[in-house]
Amino acid sequence: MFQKILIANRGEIAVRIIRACRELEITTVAVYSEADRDSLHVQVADEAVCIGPAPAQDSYLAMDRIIETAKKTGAEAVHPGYGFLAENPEFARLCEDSEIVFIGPASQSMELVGDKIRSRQTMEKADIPIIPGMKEVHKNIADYANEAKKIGYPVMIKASAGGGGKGMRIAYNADELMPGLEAGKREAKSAFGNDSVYLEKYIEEPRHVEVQILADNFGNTVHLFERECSIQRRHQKIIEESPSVALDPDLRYIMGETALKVVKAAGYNNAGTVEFLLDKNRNFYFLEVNARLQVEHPVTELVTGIDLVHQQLHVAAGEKLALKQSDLKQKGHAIECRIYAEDPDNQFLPSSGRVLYLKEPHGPGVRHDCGIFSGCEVPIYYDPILAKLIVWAGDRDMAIRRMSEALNDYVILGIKTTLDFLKDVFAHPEFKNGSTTTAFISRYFDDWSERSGSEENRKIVAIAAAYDSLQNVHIRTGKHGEQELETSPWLTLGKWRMGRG
Amino acid sequence: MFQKILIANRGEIAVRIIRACRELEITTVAVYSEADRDSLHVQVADEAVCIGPAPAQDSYLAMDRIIETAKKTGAEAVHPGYGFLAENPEFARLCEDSEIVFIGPASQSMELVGDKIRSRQTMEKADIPIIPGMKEVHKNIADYANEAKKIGYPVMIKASAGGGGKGMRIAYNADELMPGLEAGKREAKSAFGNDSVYLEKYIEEPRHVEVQILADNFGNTVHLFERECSIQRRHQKIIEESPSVALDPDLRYIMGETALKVVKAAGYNNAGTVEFLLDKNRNFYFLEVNARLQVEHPVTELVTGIDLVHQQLHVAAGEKLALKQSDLKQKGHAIECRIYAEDPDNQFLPSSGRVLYLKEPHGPGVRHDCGIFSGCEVPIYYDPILAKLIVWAGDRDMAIRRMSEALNDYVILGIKTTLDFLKDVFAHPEFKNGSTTTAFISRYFDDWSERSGSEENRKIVAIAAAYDSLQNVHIRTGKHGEQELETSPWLTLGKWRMGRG
Amino acid sequence: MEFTFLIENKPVTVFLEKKDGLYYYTQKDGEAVEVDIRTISPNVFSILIEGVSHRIYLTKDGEKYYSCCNGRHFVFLGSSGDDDEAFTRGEDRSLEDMLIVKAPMPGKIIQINVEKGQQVRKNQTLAIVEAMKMENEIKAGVEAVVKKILVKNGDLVDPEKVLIELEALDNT
Amino acid sequence: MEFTFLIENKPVTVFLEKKDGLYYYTQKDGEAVEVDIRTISPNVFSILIEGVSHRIYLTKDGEKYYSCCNGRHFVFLGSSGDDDEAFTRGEDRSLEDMLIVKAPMPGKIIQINVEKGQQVRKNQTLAIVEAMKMENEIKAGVEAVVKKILVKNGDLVDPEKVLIELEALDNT
Repeated sequence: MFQKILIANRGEIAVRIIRACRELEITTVAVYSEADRDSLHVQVADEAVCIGPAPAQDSYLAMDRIIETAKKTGAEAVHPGYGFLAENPEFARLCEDSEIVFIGPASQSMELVGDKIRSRQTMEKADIPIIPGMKEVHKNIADYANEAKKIGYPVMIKASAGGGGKGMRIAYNADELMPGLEAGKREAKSAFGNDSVYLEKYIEEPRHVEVQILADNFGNTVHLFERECSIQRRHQKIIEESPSVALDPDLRYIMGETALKVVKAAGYNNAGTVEFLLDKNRNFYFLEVNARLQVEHPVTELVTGIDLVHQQLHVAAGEKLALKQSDLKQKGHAIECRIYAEDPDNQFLPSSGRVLYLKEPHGPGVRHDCGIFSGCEVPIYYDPILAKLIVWAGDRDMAIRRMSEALNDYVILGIKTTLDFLKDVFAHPEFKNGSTTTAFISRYFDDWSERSGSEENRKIVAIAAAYDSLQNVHIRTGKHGEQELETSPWLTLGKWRMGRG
Repeated sequence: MFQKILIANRGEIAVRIIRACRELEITTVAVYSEADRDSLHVQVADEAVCIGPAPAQDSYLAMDRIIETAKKTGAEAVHPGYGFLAENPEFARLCEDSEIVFIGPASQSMELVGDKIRSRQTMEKADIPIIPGMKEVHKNIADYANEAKKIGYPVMIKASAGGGGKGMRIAYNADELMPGLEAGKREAKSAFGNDSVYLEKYIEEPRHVEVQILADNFGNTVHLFERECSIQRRHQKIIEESPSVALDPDLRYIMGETALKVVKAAGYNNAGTVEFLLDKNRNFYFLEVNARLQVEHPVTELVTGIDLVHQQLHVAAGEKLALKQSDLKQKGHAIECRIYAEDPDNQFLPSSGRVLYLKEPHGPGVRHDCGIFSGCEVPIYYDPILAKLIVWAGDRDMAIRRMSEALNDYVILGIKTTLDFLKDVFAHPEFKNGSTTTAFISRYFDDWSERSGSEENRKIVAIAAAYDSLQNVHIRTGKHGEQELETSPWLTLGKWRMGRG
Repeated sequence: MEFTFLIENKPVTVFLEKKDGLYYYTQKDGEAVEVDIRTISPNVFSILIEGVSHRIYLTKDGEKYYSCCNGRHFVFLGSSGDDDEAFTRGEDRSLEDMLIVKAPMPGKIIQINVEKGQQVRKNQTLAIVEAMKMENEIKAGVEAVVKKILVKNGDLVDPEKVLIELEALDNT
Repeated sequence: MEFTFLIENKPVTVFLEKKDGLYYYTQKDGEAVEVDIRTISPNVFSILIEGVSHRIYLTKDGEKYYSCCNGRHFVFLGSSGDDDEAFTRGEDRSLEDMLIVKAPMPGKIIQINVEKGQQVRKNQTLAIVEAMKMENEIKAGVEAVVKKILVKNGDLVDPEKVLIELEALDNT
């Protein structure tokens, strides 16, 4: 096993990887941008090196700086997390050339699966069902109109190098194609440094079901069953669960086996995810391979009991896969939701600023993968994911109840987040009964607006604020003020209160 | 299922029960003493009623007040947690008489198993192996000397109504018997309001292995395997795990079956624990039935996936047990440690006062059942348990690693706790290799003293404190003081800093 | 003492006083009710009213309160007594506000979709701001005419920066 | 500026200064080393020294610091410069301290096991204090003679309350 690795990421995923490393007694090196000196991943790592200014292209995407830092600190391997350089074959190759282990697939297979067009071709040859769509990327934007006509509207515009919903657009007709292509290309360029996009038949109201796989460097593979990730907004997953309510044991078996065929066809190693669309008639289509640890990997961990980051590290260190397919079982039900710094009451616009107060949820079956803390600054430069809340329970109904209670126990003050929105999603009867297609959010939550609830709530909050003011007034008028303060136990609570004088 | 229940307890267990109730959509009523107005269980309950002054006999042990409060608030049932009234058959009977469901065994079987002497007699008749010892409680203290001689030294003095190590003393010879009896009686009186004690053969260096059981009101029973609780100090458990390293599948099967025989012999219902001593030669002896939810119940929950408090509530509501023995499996390994307000560097003397800062540990596989928060007061009146840290991992080695890292991630400032002591226990090679008999702590940790570690640590802390002072000095001299404060983002962090003026 | 807060665009007035160590609140013409309120730790308050327990999280940034109560977050305004303007603004600002199109968050202008003098319909995209790697469409809140465009492509904008000024249509 | 703290009974002196926005520390005769130190949130500091990251939790109650660093908790004393007595006390108090037997925590005296004038051996139980439902034996830290008993059975005692005074044996 490695002695020391570098984590080329930030936020909750960097923290989660550092935790896994500690458990395997691996020393960790964090890298950070100038905007992230105070970030959690810098605090929890054993070592930390600043690699450049705030914009990602100058820091978290600065491949040379990262390789150089790995060499200088003696890190034997680099874990890329998700996003940033996680699916950049050039970076994987740079690592290989520098004799630093890239914790992920080999550059070659990453290149194959990362190119959506080539991977579609490969999978078609391997008899994997795929969605009708373009077989190559066109230079000429006019050719896209012809392709779209051939495929038949609606079509989906997708970034060739993409992931995470970035660069994705739907065109329901020819008028919508050009604006969608432009926006998609711009976003793709900005997100991945590559503006190639392609078109696919848009399957309406499908479910998004993906299969987690693990493969070692010796051709041994297992799958860890499915995750259902249909609850999306703007093609970005917000809620994921395992198992999927849409699968029965037969379909689960077939999709798992198909995922392993995909892995073999791509010569893929390390952890990865095979994404499928599942239509109303239970046909499934290969979408793509996500050549990385997924945001939603914890739901798989909770139902299988396997720590995917540990597995990644073992496999990357050249160990043989210790898991056998027959030993793997799904137990109970896990759900994850992503907490974003977005204002759901205002078109989900990003919300940056300072987290003035954070209360993390706790309790049996509750896991909180978190990248923030009371007082942290949420910068505008990076993905707005703050944390992930994941619950496990014996069955789906109890998992939903548990999630709702955990969300009720979760407080973030100072910036807008998706917490209250998520509460309403989990409370929706159609979510509870499992009608969770990709159309769910736009159908039921298009016009969502914040309902803080009752008059009672407003009264209670007003009383608390009045009480707070009343105490400050006392202090200001000096009536009982200073005296009250002196006897307050809070004076001893850290330097902030001590700094009063 | 119940609509509303009352929780007749405080601290982490009250909070844990309230959480379980919320998940089952049961409204909760907390009761609290005058010392506990600001306690966590009062904050998280739906309703809260003050039932008397700080001393437990005037509040948490005031049966009439609690019954009255249940009636007044419309609570249909009372959950006693552990300690306090949990194993008081008089209270259980009072509930029964008031047509309030007591969430625990019926008073009759509680009485039987709560009387250590009677339960030994019952079990002997049912062919359950028991430890040689007194068959009845004597009035005359001189008779104990004869009994001790008959049994053979060393003997164990145990409270007849006891639990939690209270009132327990070992006498290695006749000289030690009288002082031990006196101390045991005093402690028993103070803890349980009953000073009956009895003697048992003291088995040296045994393991303490207990079996969790569940029984409904219709005679259906299951066991949820064992917990090993041998790591004790002053006969009080401090670390518990499941499974036990000392059992193989055969012994596990036999002990599980024996536990179910005990349950049937006692006519026991609801959740309970059958305690056994396991000697070096793998003989096991029935010790007693703990007629309550145990402090250490979470380790069973983590390896079986069953929520024991949910089960208690279902069974108490008159539902049939939904679990079948054949469906129950142990998966992975769970360990719990108890965080006490005690100073391990000073004979584990209780430490009360204010928690000036709390950082709760987080991470995959980490559960923290917690009764405290930053700023809470730890009163002297009650049991010094602050919280429990429980981890789950695929195997015991990883569970120990995970526990160590979670402890490293756990900060309590302002009072002395057992955190650092526990870290050293988990780091001990004999703990790692599973040599965990009840003699473990006295053998390896008798002379433990705080080692904050390296000169490096002292230097780092000194730098932080110097930095802190430097900033305060600036403020005091007014040099850059006010200005720095004004631009500090922390000014917005709550009323404390706003109260400066 | 009387306190008024603007919560969810509704003014909420409570009268809170301390008598013999106990707190009492009154609302409107109601009777005084005892409230057992405690500061639990910085930013956390516990309130018991007639046996019902509430935990309130509260912090303040200037005039703005950030709060969470019974599982719901809100941001609201407080009145210091001498600044009731915020309240009037709070209730009547909607139309005026919709004519002043601001950057809702810090980001980069990557497209301006309208021209000066152009008539726009409600929800028409006026500009696109990129932040946190996502494109965010800035839409018209009301049917109007574009009066002024104050930014250009590539501009980095701060939150609350005015991007575009609109003018109400004559017939509205 | 020079700071001395008494940590684990050892005085630790650091010299910390700010130059051009950066902090430097020096220990003993060593060279000045840059330290990147930041206040992360109340009671939490992050320190980077030559690439190594430390998270320090620190709070203060009067003279006493409570701290946790790299997974170890410590309580220590600070010097304000004009109160160096604490330091001397800190190092030399052991014997003197052991003769003054105090209640280590609040509780109730439930038994006094010695009498005035009685000679006691090291670790002999002098009294039993009950707190948090547990009996706690108060033991002699040193061989000595009982000089004064200041409490009786049933007394409620505060922390640091003197229970018994001992006198050193002549021959020690």
